[in-house]
Amino acid sequence: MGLVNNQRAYDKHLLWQGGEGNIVVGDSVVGFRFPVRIPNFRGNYLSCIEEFSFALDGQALDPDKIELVLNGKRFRIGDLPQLFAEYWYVLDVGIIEVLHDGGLQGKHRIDATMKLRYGYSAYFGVCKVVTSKCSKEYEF
Amino acid sequence: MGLVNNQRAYDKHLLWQGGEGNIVVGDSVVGFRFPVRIPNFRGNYLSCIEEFSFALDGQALDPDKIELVLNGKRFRIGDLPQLFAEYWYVLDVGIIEVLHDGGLQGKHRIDATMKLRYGYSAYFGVCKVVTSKCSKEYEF
Amino acid sequence: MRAGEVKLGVSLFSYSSVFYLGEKSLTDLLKKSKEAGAEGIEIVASQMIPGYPYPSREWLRSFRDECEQLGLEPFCYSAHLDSGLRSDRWLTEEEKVLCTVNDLRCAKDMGASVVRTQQTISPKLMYEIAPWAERYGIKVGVEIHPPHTLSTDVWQEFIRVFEDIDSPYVGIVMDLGIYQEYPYDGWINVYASHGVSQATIAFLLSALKEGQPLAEVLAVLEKQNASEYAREMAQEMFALYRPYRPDQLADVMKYITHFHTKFYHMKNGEEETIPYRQILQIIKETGFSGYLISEYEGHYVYDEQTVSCFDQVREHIAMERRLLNA
Amino acid sequence: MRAGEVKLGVSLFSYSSVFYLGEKSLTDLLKKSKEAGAEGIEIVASQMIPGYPYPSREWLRSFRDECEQLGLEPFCYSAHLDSGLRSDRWLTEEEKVLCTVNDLRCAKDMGASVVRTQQTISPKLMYEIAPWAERYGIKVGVEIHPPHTLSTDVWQEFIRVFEDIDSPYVGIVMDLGIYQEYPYDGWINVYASHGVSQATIAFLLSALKEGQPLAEVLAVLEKQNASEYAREMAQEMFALYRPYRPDQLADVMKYITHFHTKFYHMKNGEEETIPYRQILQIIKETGFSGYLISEYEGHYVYDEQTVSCFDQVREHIAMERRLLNA
Ligand SMILES: [Mn+2]
Ligand SMILES: [Mn+2]
Repeated sequence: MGLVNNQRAYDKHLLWQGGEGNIVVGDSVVGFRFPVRIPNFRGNYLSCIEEFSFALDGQALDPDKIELVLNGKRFRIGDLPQLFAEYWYVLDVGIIEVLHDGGLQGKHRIDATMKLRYGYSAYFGVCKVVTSKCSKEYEF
Repeated sequence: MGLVNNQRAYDKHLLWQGGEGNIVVGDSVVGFRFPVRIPNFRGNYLSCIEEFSFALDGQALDPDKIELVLNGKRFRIGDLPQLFAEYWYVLDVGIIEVLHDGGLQGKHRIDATMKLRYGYSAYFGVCKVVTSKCSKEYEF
Repeated sequence: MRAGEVKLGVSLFSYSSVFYLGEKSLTDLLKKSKEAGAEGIEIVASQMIPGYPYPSREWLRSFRDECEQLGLEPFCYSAHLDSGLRSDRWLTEEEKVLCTVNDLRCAKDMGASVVRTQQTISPKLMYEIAPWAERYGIKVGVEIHPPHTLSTDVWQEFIRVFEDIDSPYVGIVMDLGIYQEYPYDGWINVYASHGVSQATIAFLLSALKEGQPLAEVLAVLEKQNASEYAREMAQEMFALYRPYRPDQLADVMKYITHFHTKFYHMKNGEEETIPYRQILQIIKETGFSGYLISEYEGHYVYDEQTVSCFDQVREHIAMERRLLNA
Repeated sequence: MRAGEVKLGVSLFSYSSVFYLGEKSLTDLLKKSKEAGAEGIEIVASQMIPGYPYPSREWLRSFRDECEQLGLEPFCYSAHLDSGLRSDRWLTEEEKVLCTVNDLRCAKDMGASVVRTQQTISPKLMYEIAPWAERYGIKVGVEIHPPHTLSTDVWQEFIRVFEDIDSPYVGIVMDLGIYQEYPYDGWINVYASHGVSQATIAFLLSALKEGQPLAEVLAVLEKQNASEYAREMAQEMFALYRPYRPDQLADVMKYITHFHTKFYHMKNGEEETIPYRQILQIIKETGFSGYLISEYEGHYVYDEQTVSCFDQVREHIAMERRLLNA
């Protein structure tokens, strides 16, 4: 199937709803979080995620300040390509946690990009890599 | 504490008891299995296992024929050094599965060696790596 | 199964969108499959089975029991062979064997008769896979899928290997998508929504029908300064669709573990882009016995509210039954 | 806690062998701790907490509740800072911060007052850790442990940093092992069992006591053609043990989050290898308030049947109480 199909069906779900909010520690707000889904009909190995990047109100977020919470573990975005033994089940909602002093208040726009390699889709020697993009306004 | 202490306390448990036997598929016996423990007071990341090798009746076993079954997953021995997000809880019993046509009958001796890096024990810039050895006769 | 007996089933992949959105549970999907007239099911493990690639024996057995209680055969454990799953290298041949043995183990626990695997496994590895399939008593079928056809080099090689191995335990999962002649409305409309004009669409469809070479078509688009979407549409269209040639279908029938009867849109009880009538005629004439597994893929572009996947599958199974009994 | 109030607790690590062998559950160990006279406990997370390094909140809260129901304070979440956990590189400073924040989060769910961390965290990172500790309202204590002493370069650096930060939320976990003067019988016996002669052992002990340099000692062993075990014994002995110098103990007392009152063998109610009497005198004189956490480590060499870890901890707490009240 063409990439436009996957984009039409799944890209809009990359940024999911439910669980978005601030990360509060004692009296401090140290960051914010929001939910993500894998934008494809099936689950996948985290090592197939070639890029997973975010922007807040148009400003790119530093990957070193971002963790993906999934499978009861926490993963640094930069480590994803190495995690070939970690599978993201398609119904599981991941949580992105961003360290961001003071957190967020009110409405903010998040942009997300995921480049996902289809490890089985190598019909002529190269794996298909599909780029999914999604934008969403969350109320924090 | 000196290495001799760890050796005295834990090496003998590297080869554990319970669950040893043949791997049977339909009418074929395709291999054998035996249980292993992590030979230390604490659990560890699989990436800290620098070597995990076995011999059957004195003959070294081919690592490509061996899988470690743990955490509900299966790991190739050669992949262990890369598995920094996989933790072996100290009470969990791992199962070593060896592809070995016909399996084993009667008593056989297994020798095991694990080189385990202590990721926190780098008092003067180098991690301590402790070699544990264990031998056991199993009835298959 | 009697010689020449054809059974009808469904791949739960047909219900991808409602599953993804949490609108239906796996149990719901099994019940819907039964209601649609399916006798058996195929499940895409990487999609629907928790704990994949190492689902628990308990889960698999309970799924098997649930199928059987509903009067459904848990026919096929559909595996992905993700040879590119690692970012640093391809899986080795040894790793592919381990993957497949693991899939066979899961299929066994699920009570399945077939493991669907993929061409990424490589033809020569079938020599190592066949004895494993035989030990497990479960067939391993390599799915042929667009953009490949039976004429693609790797498939000529697979067929030679299957002839050579001559075992009922390895074969082909025949996805009828390889015989698709035309794109379907929903797919065309996605490109239209990205600004590809009706004139361009008409030009592409006619060029496809007339067998015009892709290079010429792209040259025309170039001259028209067509958009990136128009060029992608042309490339995808010419890679995936082509005038029907029955190819070697009758010749390879003996290697086919089962069919994926692919479809994108049932209109008034008919599927219009794949020559179902001709293909089912060959199936009947060759005396094939086994499953036709309905594989609905329109869920990528049709909204469930407009085109229900459950209705689509029901209509498709009814069409197959009608054509088989004709 | 009142100024100058010293509480007695136990590290569950003391019960390593019975835990490892599955002879006692964590609940058993808590009950035994209470019976031994402990008011609070420390737990080594990487050892005893399922799901480590990411134990579930449910597990941690239920553990906290269990401690409290038994009248025990869940005082310290003992973290390992495994800076060498990856095979390709050391953890980065950023990763160490993430690890420690994760430990603080777990400690919070467990109701702990202190996170024990390790010197692998590096002194200058304490500037980043301190605000996190403060936000969580939980102290982060870096354990000083043999073969280091307060005079080791990295510890001189830690002390400078703690002076500079001047926060009650970062400090030192003082393991009394750094003041150990002699090896204990069990340890000596392991080497004896590996063939190190009584004469060699006597020579090493006397050389240690007299402060003879290790190089000279090794030269003597060389001349005697001593075994590899004898040489290892000498090296370990001179790395770990030394005649008692109170060092800067009183000076750093204000940075100490708590003590690991390390011991290997209680004989007739006394510990003979660490100068407990002198050290507890300093603790009293400086008005330290906080926990002495008994840390029994003899389980490496004594069989539980011969020397019970539960008896050992009970005797040790009794000794501490006696010395504190003297
Ligand atoms: Mn298919
Ligand atoms: Mn300690």
